[in-house]
Amino acid sequence: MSEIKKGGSTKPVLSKGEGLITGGIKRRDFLKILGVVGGTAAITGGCSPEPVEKIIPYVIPPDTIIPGIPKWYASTCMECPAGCGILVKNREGRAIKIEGNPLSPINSGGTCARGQAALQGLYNPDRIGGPHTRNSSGRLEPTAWDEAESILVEKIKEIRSKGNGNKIVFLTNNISGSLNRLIDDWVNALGGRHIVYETFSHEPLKEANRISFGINKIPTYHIEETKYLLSFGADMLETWLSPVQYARKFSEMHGYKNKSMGKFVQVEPRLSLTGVSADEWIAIRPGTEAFLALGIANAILSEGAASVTSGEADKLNRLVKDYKPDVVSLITEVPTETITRIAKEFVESRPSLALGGGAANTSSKSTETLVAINILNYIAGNVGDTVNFGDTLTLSNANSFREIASLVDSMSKSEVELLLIYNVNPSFTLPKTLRFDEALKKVPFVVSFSSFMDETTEQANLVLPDHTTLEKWGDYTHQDSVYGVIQPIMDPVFNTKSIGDVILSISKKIEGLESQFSSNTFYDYLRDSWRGIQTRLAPDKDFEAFWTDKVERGGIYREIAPIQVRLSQEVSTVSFSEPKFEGEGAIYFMAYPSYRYYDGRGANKPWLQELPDAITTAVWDTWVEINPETARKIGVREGDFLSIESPYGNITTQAYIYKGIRPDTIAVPIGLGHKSYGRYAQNRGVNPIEILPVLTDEASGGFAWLSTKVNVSKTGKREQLVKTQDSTSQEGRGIAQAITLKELESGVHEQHELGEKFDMYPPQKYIKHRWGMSIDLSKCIGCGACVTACYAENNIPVVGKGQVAKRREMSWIRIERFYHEDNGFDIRFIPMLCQHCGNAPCEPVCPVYATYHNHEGLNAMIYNRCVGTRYCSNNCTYKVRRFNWFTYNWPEPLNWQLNPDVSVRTKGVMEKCTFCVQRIRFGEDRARDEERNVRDGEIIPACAQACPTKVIVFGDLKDGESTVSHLAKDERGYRVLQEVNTQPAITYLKKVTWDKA
Amino acid sequence: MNQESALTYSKVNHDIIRMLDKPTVKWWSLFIFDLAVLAFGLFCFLYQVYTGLGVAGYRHPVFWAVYITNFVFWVGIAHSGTLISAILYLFRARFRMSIYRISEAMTVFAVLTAGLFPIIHLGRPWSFYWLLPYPNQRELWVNFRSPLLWDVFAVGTYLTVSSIFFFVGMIPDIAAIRDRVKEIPRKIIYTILSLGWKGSTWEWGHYTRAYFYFAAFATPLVISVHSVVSWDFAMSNVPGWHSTIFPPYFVAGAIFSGLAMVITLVVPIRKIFHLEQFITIANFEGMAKMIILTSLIVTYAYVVEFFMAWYSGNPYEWGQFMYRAKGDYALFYWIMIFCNSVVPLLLWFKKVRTNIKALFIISLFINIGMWFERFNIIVISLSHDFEPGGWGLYRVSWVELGVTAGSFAWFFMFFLLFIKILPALSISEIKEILPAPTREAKAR
Amino acid sequence: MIKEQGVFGIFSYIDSTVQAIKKLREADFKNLRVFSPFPSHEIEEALERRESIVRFFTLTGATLGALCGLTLTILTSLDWPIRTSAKPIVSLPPFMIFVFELTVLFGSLATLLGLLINSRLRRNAPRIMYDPRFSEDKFGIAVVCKIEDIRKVEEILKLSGADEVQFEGI
Amino acid sequence: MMKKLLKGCSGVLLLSLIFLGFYLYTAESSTKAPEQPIFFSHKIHSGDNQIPCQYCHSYVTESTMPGIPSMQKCMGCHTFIAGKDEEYKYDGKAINIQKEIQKVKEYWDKKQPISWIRVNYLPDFVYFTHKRHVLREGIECKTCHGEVEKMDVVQRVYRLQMGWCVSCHQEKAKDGDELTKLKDCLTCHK
Repeated sequence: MSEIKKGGSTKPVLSKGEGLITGGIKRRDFLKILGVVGGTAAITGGCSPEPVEKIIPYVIPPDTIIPGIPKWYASTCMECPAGCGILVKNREGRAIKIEGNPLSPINSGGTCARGQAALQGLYNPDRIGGPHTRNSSGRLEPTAWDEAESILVEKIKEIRSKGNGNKIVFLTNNISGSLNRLIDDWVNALGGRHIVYETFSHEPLKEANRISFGINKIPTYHIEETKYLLSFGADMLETWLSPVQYARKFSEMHGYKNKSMGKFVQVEPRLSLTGVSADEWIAIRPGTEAFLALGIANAILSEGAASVTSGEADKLNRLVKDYKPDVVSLITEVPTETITRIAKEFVESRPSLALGGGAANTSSKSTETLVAINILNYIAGNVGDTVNFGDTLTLSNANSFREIASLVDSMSKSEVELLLIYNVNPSFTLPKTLRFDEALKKVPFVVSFSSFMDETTEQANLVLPDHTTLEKWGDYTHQDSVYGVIQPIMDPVFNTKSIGDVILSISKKIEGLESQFSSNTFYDYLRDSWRGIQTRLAPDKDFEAFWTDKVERGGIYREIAPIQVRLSQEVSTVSFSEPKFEGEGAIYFMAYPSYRYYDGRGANKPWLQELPDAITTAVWDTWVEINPETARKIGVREGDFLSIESPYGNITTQAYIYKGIRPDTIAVPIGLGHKSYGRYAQNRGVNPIEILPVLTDEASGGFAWLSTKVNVSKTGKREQLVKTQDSTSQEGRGIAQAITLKELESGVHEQHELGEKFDMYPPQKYIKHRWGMSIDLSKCIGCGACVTACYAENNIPVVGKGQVAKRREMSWIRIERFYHEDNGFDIRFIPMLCQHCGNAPCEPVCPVYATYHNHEGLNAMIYNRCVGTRYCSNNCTYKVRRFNWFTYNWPEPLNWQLNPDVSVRTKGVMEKCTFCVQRIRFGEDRARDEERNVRDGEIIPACAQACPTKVIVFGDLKDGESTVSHLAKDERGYRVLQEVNTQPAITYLKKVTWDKA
Repeated sequence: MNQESALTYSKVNHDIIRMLDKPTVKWWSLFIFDLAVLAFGLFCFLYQVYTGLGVAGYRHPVFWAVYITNFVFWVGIAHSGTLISAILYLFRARFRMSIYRISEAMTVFAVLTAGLFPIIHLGRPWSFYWLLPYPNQRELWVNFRSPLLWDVFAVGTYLTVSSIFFFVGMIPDIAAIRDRVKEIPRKIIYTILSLGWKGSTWEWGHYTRAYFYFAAFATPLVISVHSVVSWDFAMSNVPGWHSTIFPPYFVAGAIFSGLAMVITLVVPIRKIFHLEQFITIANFEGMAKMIILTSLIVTYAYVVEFFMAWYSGNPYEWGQFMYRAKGDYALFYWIMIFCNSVVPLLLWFKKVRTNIKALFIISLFINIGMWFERFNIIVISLSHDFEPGGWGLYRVSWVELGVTAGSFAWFFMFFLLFIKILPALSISEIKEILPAPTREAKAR
Repeated sequence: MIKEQGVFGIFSYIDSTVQAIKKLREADFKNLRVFSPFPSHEIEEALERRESIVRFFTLTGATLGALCGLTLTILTSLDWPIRTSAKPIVSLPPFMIFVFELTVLFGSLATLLGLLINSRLRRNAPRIMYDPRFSEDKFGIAVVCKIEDIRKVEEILKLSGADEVQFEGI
Repeated sequence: MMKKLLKGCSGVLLLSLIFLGFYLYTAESSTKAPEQPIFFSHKIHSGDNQIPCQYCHSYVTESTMPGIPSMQKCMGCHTFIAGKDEEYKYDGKAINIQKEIQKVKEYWDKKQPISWIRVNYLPDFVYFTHKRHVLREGIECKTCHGEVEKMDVVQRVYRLQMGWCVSCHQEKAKDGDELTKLKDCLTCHK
């Protein structure tokens, strides 16, 4: 038990350099953090000899912290450009859990898996512990902050003395808000440039909008209001623009309520995770979306159903006249009747919405495609309705890939003397053919502000590690209507320094800048800039009040109404043609952004590595998706290593046979294949970007991701593809059930008998509550946020690839996916967790009462009583129990994240979902203190809280008024495998499908 | 037969006690090898305790595998012993006399072996005693509804009773040895063990009574024990486990495997110690016939399982059994069928069942087959139950194999010691079936 | 231990042993101890011994076991009632298993006790009135009698065909 | 007969030994007062000077943990109270109060915490909240910690073992339902 006790962080004293690159954490701060020994529980047998424990009191008690009482701080998530609002739980001075901020209009309470995993960025054992500089022998060695800063100061002075200020370049990701302003002003003051680089910056969207409406911006979309959603490869539930926001809005639009639901059609060559949620998947020929859009427009216009002025109509008619459905059908391989049908549905069910521009489907003709889609929206009258140009994205400010390319070019021409890099990792995210690394070598001095030793930072001359988002002050704006505040949740874990502070403090040492950058700390600077905001938005208010209010709420949230826009003249100049593909190969190569790693920045977080990909359920590695037909042709089985060859190199990875992809296409997820970036990321999987050509979308200069044709060949090597679910079929056992709209309307579907009446025993007696849950399958998009949230809340260990290969992952909740091929190919997801059965088979077989049924309907699991016969799991109908095959460890300081209210399990005991009993306990305690009953929806388990689409509802089944007890009687309700009569406390609501046309 | 007539009381004593002479080099080398294997098994177990159960091949959802298979296997072996000594005793089956001591010894040692596995397979073996209802400061008791606890009591009782039965049966014979051996240490040991047995009439009187009661207890106990073991599975709801035919099916299987094991053990002993006079072909034939019977019962059970799965129209059951016959583990399934249902059919031929070599080989087949029967029931059922999303395959690990080998070594260690220390055949009972010496006989 | 003395005959044939017993009993020598290498019904009949009382031990043990089984299971379950699935706290069907097992266990132990006590198996080695050959192939009769009867007894034993007759006393 | 008796007795003895063994095995170790870095006398503070427990253990009514007084809190008084410069008797040893208080000052000046030896210990898998017991149920501190105000160096009075907790829970229960709640494993185990 002893090692887990350490893992359990009863007293993780972290001395200088221990397990870290350097620095570690200032002891005093640490003790302040530690406060009172409490820490996470480690379970031992009934026979624990008492350890001699030390109690370490505060020196000066921080007024905010009461040991044992969690505090919540609002902040903004920076794991992707979406900038969701978050609340972070702080126990004894440590951030231990991230939850979505219900006030934020972006995610309104939900998060994605990446957001949950931000904690593992904060506590990542491979973080850079302090500033580093490159020594004479060319290796990075630790140094002190003032030294490091003075080095930079000297460098800048030197460059300016040569009058080469214009050769200073600050390369950052899309950091809007104050920091952005600071960096802009600062670099300009030095005479340099600030270049904003986002891996997925969606230039074609901007450009297309400029062409069609004269607005060079990315709008927001009101998916929630639409009745008909037509997406041309926009992966809005994964990485596109603002996934959590659109996931929520999508569930509002597509979720079944009062006998109706919206329809969602996804057009893409590969059925993406987003496409899985669609009612119809149109496997279009890669790169020909434009023509389909035009075909549909043509059909609509010829029907005269378009809501446009006659003038516009003629103009558009001229544009689309050549694209009669039958013609289009030939180009796109989409049946004519489908085209006409969609056209019909699209105009008839209003408001509708057409989306496009998913990175994976960005071809060299993307802008044209998006123009066509804009036209579609326009003639359906969606622009200014469900397309909101009033509220645009800051992502619009990002520089285009073409500009990045030219930067690299000027670097290689030695036109850059000082390159400051912040939050981007170009040597991983740029295609090899762009030769960024070579260019970087030509830059005399490179400064990286990264917190992690990534591929780019490794080549830097000076490393000034920034805090992670959870340790610093800042602000971020994703869309005009939201100003998010970033506030530090805890003292820095390592010897890092906020980039803002660094810039300000070095400005003091550079003549000419002191005056302009007078603020002492970035915090002051931030407040000043918010004074500006306040005078703009609430001039009458007193600033301090305003500021505290915003910090508490997590930011400013406004409503910005759509503005009316008309079609611009330029549209008529657009000419449509098929995109360019490089390489002679027979097969289209698709590199798609992973919803787990985004552009690869998530790869160093074990939770994300172990989160099974929803479609393949693969973990810890890359794979290539290939159609069974194609696989048969080249004789490939799952697990075979395939060599994928483009003109620019080849990659080798394992095959996954996937019916959801066109036979002429293969797809590889982006995100893995790091050469460095910490123990969890490096030398794992392959990076598909490496073999992409430097090909841009001609009009916008955005990177064309879908631009290669490759040759695929077997290498002969074969290994088990490590994934968490082997079977793809549910063998007609009705695990994940579905029902068609027609059936629901007609009511002709068998009503489900619920167990009790067939039981030989009297029904269970529940004293005050019976906790239960309902899970709406028509809303579940399989994003896995619940899984990661559960890991974070319940101290679930990460076991690594080798153990997952033995199916020993510890996840208490898993997303099962089942393939269906009855009519067309579709996939169903079902979150599977402990059902807390009223008649649980696991309970009576335990010889020592380690698991039993408690008076609130919980199927309790008492870890420290368990002797590990594992009989309960054998007898579990749903196979949701997990066994601790070993004692798992959390490398320092990952263990700081452990939740003190949940035991850390040790080897030899069973564990499983507890409905977050610790939350239930706190909820009940609070209610008891306030002498009232527990309110419905007051207690929310981690999974339900994290879910961006609000699939999971938790509550008291005994209270007839509670939402969950209503849902339990819902007409769509069913219990999984209820014929076994386990009487689960979880009601699943059938997925609702449109009747296939 | 005429051989048998040549037997006299003193020859019986002589021949049987002769077995206890100084062990040969062969015996020693065998014994040492055995201990070596045992040591390796022990190492594997300790390694597993230290690192965690993960070093065994288990994987979600197969949470029981080789260890429990061994448990059921050994408990099964343990059965024929008591069957032969108790049930056949009650039925006055004469062919038992010569072999029952060996099979009883086998019973006791097999139970000793079986008893280890429930502890070995625990996640936290160091707290195994939590399964016992003992008073503790936590005021916690055990869950008497759990089949595992039924096991604890059934197996515990079975061990105690069969050991008593074993020991009591030996008292008169030990006395006989006591009266024979000269060298001091052995003399003392046997003297103590014999409890001063004199063979006086009142001793015999109580002895026969008591022996009868032991038999009367052991008979239902034997049935109950393996029924309880079968309930470990039948009481759960796993498709392929949850079946009413399990108790008789398991009991039959147990006797089946037990008899096979007896033959496996007796044949070599008979050869080595030249006991042809005592252990006759007739004895073997008796066992062979019982093997045929039990084999047929087991085969019938296999068929019925399939039939019920099909006829009940229960998709999970049916899925399970199709998987057994056609799925990933099909090989093991067909090995089982071949060894348990096909091979024993040979015994219908008198030629075969009176041929010692043939019997020996067949018995080996049956041992293997019965081990796989348990493996199939446990592993295949678990890896393919209700929830397709949870299905997974099991692969055995070297640790499990090591521990299994160790368990066999453990069993044979006891057995080797037994044949050198205690009378392997029952002296007094063999005398019972010999014609008593009378003056008339002499006169004629 | 009471002082014993008596005559002690060794036979090699069972019928002659039986005959001797009959004769002795006719001659009203009731205190006989007969030894045999195996349980012999003839001898038992000749001695007209009554049924062994071991069975009462067995009965008591078994009953005690049954009671223990019942009380242990029920009382411990009630001591801290913990619900497992919907099963009643006192679920007798499974408890019956324990009743049975303990019945058998206690029964056998009691029987063992009965055997040890009744057949007085306690002495280390039989010293007097015993011959090692009894455990091999000889039968023996020890007659406890008064000095004056010794002759008569020897007579009977000899006539009924004892191989050896000797006087033994302590 | 002797031998038989002996046999029986030894058997009984063995069994009882095993049970005793189990009991001691599951029981906790000794309860003697540990050697603390500083001679802090609860007797002087809460006994002689009548300082209420919650003055120092201030979170006891609002949190699961009672809270160990911060150095600041110590200095709150001890900047003014230097303590008498006299020998204080504690099990044979003579302790100079002033010196001890001096030590505290030194810690404070170094801005270093005193690391006390833990006296009352609960295993980590136990969920115990002081708030619930003290604030809601109005249980006195001494019920579990003994009469601390009479001890110089605090030592454990009750072993705080499961059986002990359960027995109290049993007494406190008013009716069957409450008993079920109070004896529910999840009430105390996390």
